[in-house]
Amino acid sequence: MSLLTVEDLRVEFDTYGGIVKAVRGVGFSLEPGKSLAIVGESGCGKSVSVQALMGLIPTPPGRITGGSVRFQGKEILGLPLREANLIRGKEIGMIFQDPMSSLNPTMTVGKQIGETLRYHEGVTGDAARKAAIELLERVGIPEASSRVDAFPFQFSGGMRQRVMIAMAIACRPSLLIADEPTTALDVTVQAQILELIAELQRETQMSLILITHDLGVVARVADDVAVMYAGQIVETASVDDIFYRPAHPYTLGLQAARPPADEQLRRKLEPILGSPPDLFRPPAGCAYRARCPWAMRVCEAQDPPLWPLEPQHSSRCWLHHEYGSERRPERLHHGASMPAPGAAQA
Amino acid sequence: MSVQQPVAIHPAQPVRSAPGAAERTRALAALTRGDFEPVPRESLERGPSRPSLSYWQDAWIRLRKNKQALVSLGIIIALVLFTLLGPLLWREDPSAPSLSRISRGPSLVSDVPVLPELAPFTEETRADVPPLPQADGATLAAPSKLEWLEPPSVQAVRMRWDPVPGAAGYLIYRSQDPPAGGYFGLPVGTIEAGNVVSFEDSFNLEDRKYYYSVVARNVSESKQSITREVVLSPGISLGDAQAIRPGAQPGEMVHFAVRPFGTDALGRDLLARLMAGGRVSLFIGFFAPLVALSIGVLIGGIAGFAGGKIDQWLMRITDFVLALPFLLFMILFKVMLGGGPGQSGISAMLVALIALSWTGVARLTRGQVLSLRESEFVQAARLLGARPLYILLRHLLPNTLGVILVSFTFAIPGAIFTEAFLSFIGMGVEPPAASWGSMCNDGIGTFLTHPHELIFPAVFISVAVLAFNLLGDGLRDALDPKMRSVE
Amino acid sequence: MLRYTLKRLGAGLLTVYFIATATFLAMHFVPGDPIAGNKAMRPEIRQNLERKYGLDKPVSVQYVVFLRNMLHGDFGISFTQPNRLVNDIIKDHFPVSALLGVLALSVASIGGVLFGSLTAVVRGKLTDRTVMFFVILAVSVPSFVFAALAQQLAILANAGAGTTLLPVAGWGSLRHMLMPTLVLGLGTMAFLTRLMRSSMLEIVNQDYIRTAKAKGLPTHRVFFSHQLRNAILPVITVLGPSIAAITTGGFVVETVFSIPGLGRYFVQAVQQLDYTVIMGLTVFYGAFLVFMVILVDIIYGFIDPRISLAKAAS
Amino acid sequence: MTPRRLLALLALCFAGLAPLSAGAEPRTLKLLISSEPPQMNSAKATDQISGMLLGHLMEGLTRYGQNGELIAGIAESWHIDDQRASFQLRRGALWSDGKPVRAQDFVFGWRTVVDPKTASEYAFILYPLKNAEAINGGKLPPSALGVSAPDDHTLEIVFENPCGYFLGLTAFPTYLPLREDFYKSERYGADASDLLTNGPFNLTRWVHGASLTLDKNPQYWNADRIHVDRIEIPYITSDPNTAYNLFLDKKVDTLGISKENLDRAQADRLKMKAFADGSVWYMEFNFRQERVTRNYHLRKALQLVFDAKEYVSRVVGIPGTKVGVSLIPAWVPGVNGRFRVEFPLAPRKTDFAEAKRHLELARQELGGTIPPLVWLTDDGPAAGRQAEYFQYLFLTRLGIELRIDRQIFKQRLAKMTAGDFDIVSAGWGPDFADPMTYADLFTTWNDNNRGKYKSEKYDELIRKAQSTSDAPTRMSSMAAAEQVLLEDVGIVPMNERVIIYAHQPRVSGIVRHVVGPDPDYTWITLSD
Repeated sequence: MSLLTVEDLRVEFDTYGGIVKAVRGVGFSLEPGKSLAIVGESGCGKSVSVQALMGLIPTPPGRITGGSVRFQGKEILGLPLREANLIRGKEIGMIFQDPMSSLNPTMTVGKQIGETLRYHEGVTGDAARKAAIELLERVGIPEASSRVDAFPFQFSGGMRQRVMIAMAIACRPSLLIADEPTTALDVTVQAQILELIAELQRETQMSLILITHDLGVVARVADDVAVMYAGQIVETASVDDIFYRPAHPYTLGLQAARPPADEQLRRKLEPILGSPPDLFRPPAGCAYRARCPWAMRVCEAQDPPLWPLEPQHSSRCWLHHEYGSERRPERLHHGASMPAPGAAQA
Repeated sequence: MSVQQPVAIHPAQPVRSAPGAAERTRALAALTRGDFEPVPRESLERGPSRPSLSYWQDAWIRLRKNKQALVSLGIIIALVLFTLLGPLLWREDPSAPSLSRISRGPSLVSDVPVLPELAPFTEETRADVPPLPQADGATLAAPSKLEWLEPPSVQAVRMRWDPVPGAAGYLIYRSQDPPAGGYFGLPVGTIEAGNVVSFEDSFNLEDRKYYYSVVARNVSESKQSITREVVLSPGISLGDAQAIRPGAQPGEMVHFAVRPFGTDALGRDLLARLMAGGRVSLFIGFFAPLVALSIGVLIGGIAGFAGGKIDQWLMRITDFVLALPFLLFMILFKVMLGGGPGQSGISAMLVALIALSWTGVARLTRGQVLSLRESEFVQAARLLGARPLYILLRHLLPNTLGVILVSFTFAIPGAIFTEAFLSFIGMGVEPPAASWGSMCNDGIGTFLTHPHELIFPAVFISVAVLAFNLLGDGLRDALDPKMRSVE
Repeated sequence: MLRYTLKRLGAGLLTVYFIATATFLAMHFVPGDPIAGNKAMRPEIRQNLERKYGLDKPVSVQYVVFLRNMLHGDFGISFTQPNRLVNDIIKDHFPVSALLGVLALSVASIGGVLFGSLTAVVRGKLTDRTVMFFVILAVSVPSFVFAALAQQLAILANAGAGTTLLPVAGWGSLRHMLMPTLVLGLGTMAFLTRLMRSSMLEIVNQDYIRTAKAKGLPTHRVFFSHQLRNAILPVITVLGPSIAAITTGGFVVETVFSIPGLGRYFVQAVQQLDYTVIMGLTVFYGAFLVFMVILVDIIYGFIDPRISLAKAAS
Repeated sequence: MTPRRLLALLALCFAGLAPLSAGAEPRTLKLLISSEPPQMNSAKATDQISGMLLGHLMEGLTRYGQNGELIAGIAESWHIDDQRASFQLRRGALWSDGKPVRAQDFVFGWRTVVDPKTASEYAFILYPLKNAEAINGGKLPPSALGVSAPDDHTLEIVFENPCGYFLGLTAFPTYLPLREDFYKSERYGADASDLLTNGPFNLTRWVHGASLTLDKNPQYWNADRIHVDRIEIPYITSDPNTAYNLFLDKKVDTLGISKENLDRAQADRLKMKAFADGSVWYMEFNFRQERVTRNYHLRKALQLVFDAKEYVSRVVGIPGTKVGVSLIPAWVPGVNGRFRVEFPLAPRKTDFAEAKRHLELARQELGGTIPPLVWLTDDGPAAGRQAEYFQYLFLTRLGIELRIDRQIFKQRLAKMTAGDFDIVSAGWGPDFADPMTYADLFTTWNDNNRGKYKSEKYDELIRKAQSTSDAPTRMSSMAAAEQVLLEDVGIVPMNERVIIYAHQPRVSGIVRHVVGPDPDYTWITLSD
């Protein structure tokens, strides 16, 4: 039974400019011990989805208008606060993007870690402090016993992210959600943080959801990947499929826009032209059509379904329809295509 | 990670990821080969993209959408128009007393007859009665007869009574309700001699019913008294009438204009005074805090941002100004800057207010800047070679906007009342002009009996402060990007 | 921390010195004759009085004399109450003003923080609007009116209860302090409420609040130790100047409630140009304010570590 | 906190309050004073509140009786003529420490007043005594004063020149006795313990700025006429509303009612009384060289447009206020009746045509235009209202612009002394029951003549009045001087002040004095 199942999640925001449909029917699931990367440009709704899942969307102005999230079989979307707090921080740990502002500037690091233990496991006083020191050592912070009483502003960006991780794993959660944990860090520290997360996963069989816009990070950590665009999942696959057998023009575009790891492939990086659609009035058809070189008339008219090309690989694109397959470029992965109406009846 | 397997491998059954699976399949079935023709590239380019807005344009758009802020902006403009254009529409002289209508509540139009000029009044002294006392006061009888010398009017009530044997003098009282149990009302007259037996009362007479009582006395008051009631009909003295309409003659009618807000202690029209007073109060109420706060924010910002020696010196200067005796230095400023009597003391007042009232916000800004000084975006800006002042103005201060705006909106009533307080020592508005604050202070004494003299100016000040507060809130939300997602 | 406090006390003394000098010069510059009485005075008598108060000497000499006396802690005799030492005036009346000021300030700050946080949490709802309405009223209507209304209330209460529940005026028991404290603290409470609300609204969007919620901490924990603790900083910074506002505001409350505080002496001294009392009270008030500002900064340091460590370093 | 629980809490905290102290047994009169007495040293006291308190704590040679007549105090009998006076002191009079009051105490007291070192502002009130002015000027030692005590109970006085009203002076606070062994110049009168009293009450407690308590003095020689055990002054406030509320709450027994509270007083049906306090209020002009108000026609024009009756009945706002007729008010005693009755003055009528004529004459004499006039006044609310009334009157009737210069107390005094004004609204209260307390105000040698009014005829008439004690000549020359001043429009009389007050029904017998300690509570009886 999967650890987490998200179905048709929809989130909207009321703003001066009107209603923003930030998440338009996102669905995925996660097995225990596995790690899923959710990739996409900033503003595609990836952070909003996980925050909605954790009940962190401020209402107002945010509103969860649909979908369900089942964690260990229990529906947790829209849980009353008291019950949600039994899971948040205990069963699901979360770390955020900007270490600089994600820690309370006026409270010592030790206390901020200790309070998770105190409220979830009743560990208080010295025991909490000792536990905090162990956690700090566990996440690789030197002289933890003296640094435990220091304040966040006395730590570097990388160190603070380690403190965040220590806080998140304090109660040995079964799921860790990392919302762009390394974006604000420089490359060397980025690698150390990812290594630390991977190590922790191996030790505790903790599953991971990693939100990022950096494909390099995806390659290093993820088992499976979900590519998001304009509030929807446009392709889900294993990490190899995404890199070597992309099945959606947007994923293709992402690969093309990324410098290749090995030096030989000398080719010009092709940026994806245009910009993501305005989510005030999401387009009727496929959201990517404005930037998709193989756009067809149907793409403007109708939103393609997320079609399972193979059991582990789906894509949301009309090119996989029987009629559209002639136009499908070679580089795009072929799988079972959507049948034309005639064939369907047979 | 496995995508959820469809329940039955039915090719036409797509993953239930779009709303309404049934009608999805219908739409899918309806597709024809033609739908799959490629669409030319250029038409794809026109995808809707949001226009890029400058910081101020964006802020203005957001402010425009904030209903509350718009309403308060409207109120402020209305108040300014009320004080500037008001006098053109409401043609009453704010400093013209009308002594026959003192401290009247809001009153409608009325026509009042002009009363004839009265002959001067001479007390009637009875020769056949000794002026000095013979008997003890307590046993004195009440005067036997109390009559009016001529028909009483709001100009004067003249009365005479029969002398009381043995009295050394008489006390004349006037009450608005029937005297009883030793209460006779206002002591309007004291006669020092037993043989003077007539009296004229002209103290603040209004068109209403009065009960006059006369009590004989020598060392102590007599227990007996005689009382007579009278109802005075509306009227206006010739002098007052000619002040309103120069050619007025006795017997003619004089037109009392409507007084929507009533009159003050000298009978002047409150509405006109509110219009005139508003100019001073709004001007001082807005500009003094504005300038004072800008200085305070700058000093606080520099102190917070620079830190070290500069911070210590600036903060000690702030403490220095804070602890100065306010009233003494206000007088000092008046003497140094204020013109002679008659010249408007507004400029001296403005300078004085500004010089002494920036300290609060200076400390506030310093606190905020100090906590933001270490943040990333400041260090980044510094790395990019931005000059310290630019960092302070462009990066740090906009982030401390919330508390600054609150301080500003709260300095407004403070400035309005300080102006009123200082007009007592000759600073601020020059008589006969008034400001909202000084009208409030005048109205405080009688706010239980004539509440209108306090309520109207206080309401105007409250509305102004409320409007500035709501506008301040709106501005803070509009100007503060972080708040973008909140409202 | 101790080194910092000593440095600040030193700077404070310097500030008080400058306050005294500035007031001394201002006092002598302002026209008006400190000795003149309602009825004119014969020249001989005027000379006697001037000799008695040392006013016959040039201002600079008077200044030196004043400084020397001040260092010995002697502020001389009051002009208007010629048989009372200024030190006695301070000794008798400062405790009253200080107590009233501190009470009013604590009521104002506690009320301000409570109402401020409340209105921030229920932002936009009815409670927020009603509190906003009362806040505006509190600052737009002069405190004289509130004092008079409070007294009316007391009279009704006393009449109703038959005995004196709330004394209309006077000073002494705790019940005497109830109304003056509320009236005096009202304006500052209104300001602190708005300040706190604005600061709370800014903090509510900070990332560390989201982290706290993500950690599944109970609402009261998130509210008090994360949101409130950071939002209270601007309120504390403004406590220093508010003390000044409350002590100067004391004049109105002391007059209306017949309280033997320093506020009245201060205003009367300026009106009477009573040099020694002006100097004595100004120096004393100045020292009191400077000390309170230092106290506030130290408290601020405890709450916001970034400041205290920066201070210790400087 | 649901509203219901909130109300329960409030009710609880009110119910829990024990009522304040039960009524004290001694018959107590509760009073309120508007400001702390600055001075309890009778040699230096100048203000009205100290005067009132000293009137209850001390007793001079004489004091004022129930209807203003002078009655025996420490002196039992006395004889006064043009050159000298002698007082026989009563045997039983004692100080509060039990020692007898001796004639030497009066000698020491008076010498202290004129001693330049004491620098008493009221030293001039002793100038009728021989050498007093010279001593005060430092030319003679205090021992040269024309007063001596041949024995413990006889006081001999030698006059500088005849003084018709000297007996009235002996009831004035500055003439009170001081005991040499107790008097320490600096601290005397600073606190309850530093004061020695010989009057109906003793000062038992004085909490500065807060309260005073006077208890009945058993050693007072006339103690049996005092029917109240204690006078308590628990409140010191200048706010009329507070005084009113305390009176309504039965916390004080007497109340001065301000103009603003008159309507409330009628609504609450308070038993109100009027008291003409003897002070006269007038416009005083500046006669210095550079001032336009030197011009007679200008002053005459201003006087002719001013309708005192309208001003008194509509602007002053206190019922019973008398129209100002002259410098010397109605209450002042004349030869044997009232001065005003014996020397009547025709009331002034307003005459706008005549005023315009004078205005024209003034304009010609002043070279074509009349500059704006500066009206100096104090910072009270009444002063502001009054000034704005005149501003509008002069503007509409004469086209003269009036600039109002509002100043706080000391700045106003400084401007008056320096002559920095055109017109000042001023007033004068009496020190003794004789026209001279007003009449000598506008002589050239009187420092209180702030406008520097100068008229030889006026000076000569006053000097004549001062040089004799024969009543008819004194009174007629002072009346003539008054006529000169009014003809010359040296001042424009406005009103004679009346104070409205009320007292609780349980109190009776409060006596008001125009001169001497006012109000006088020594004759009261309490009925509850």
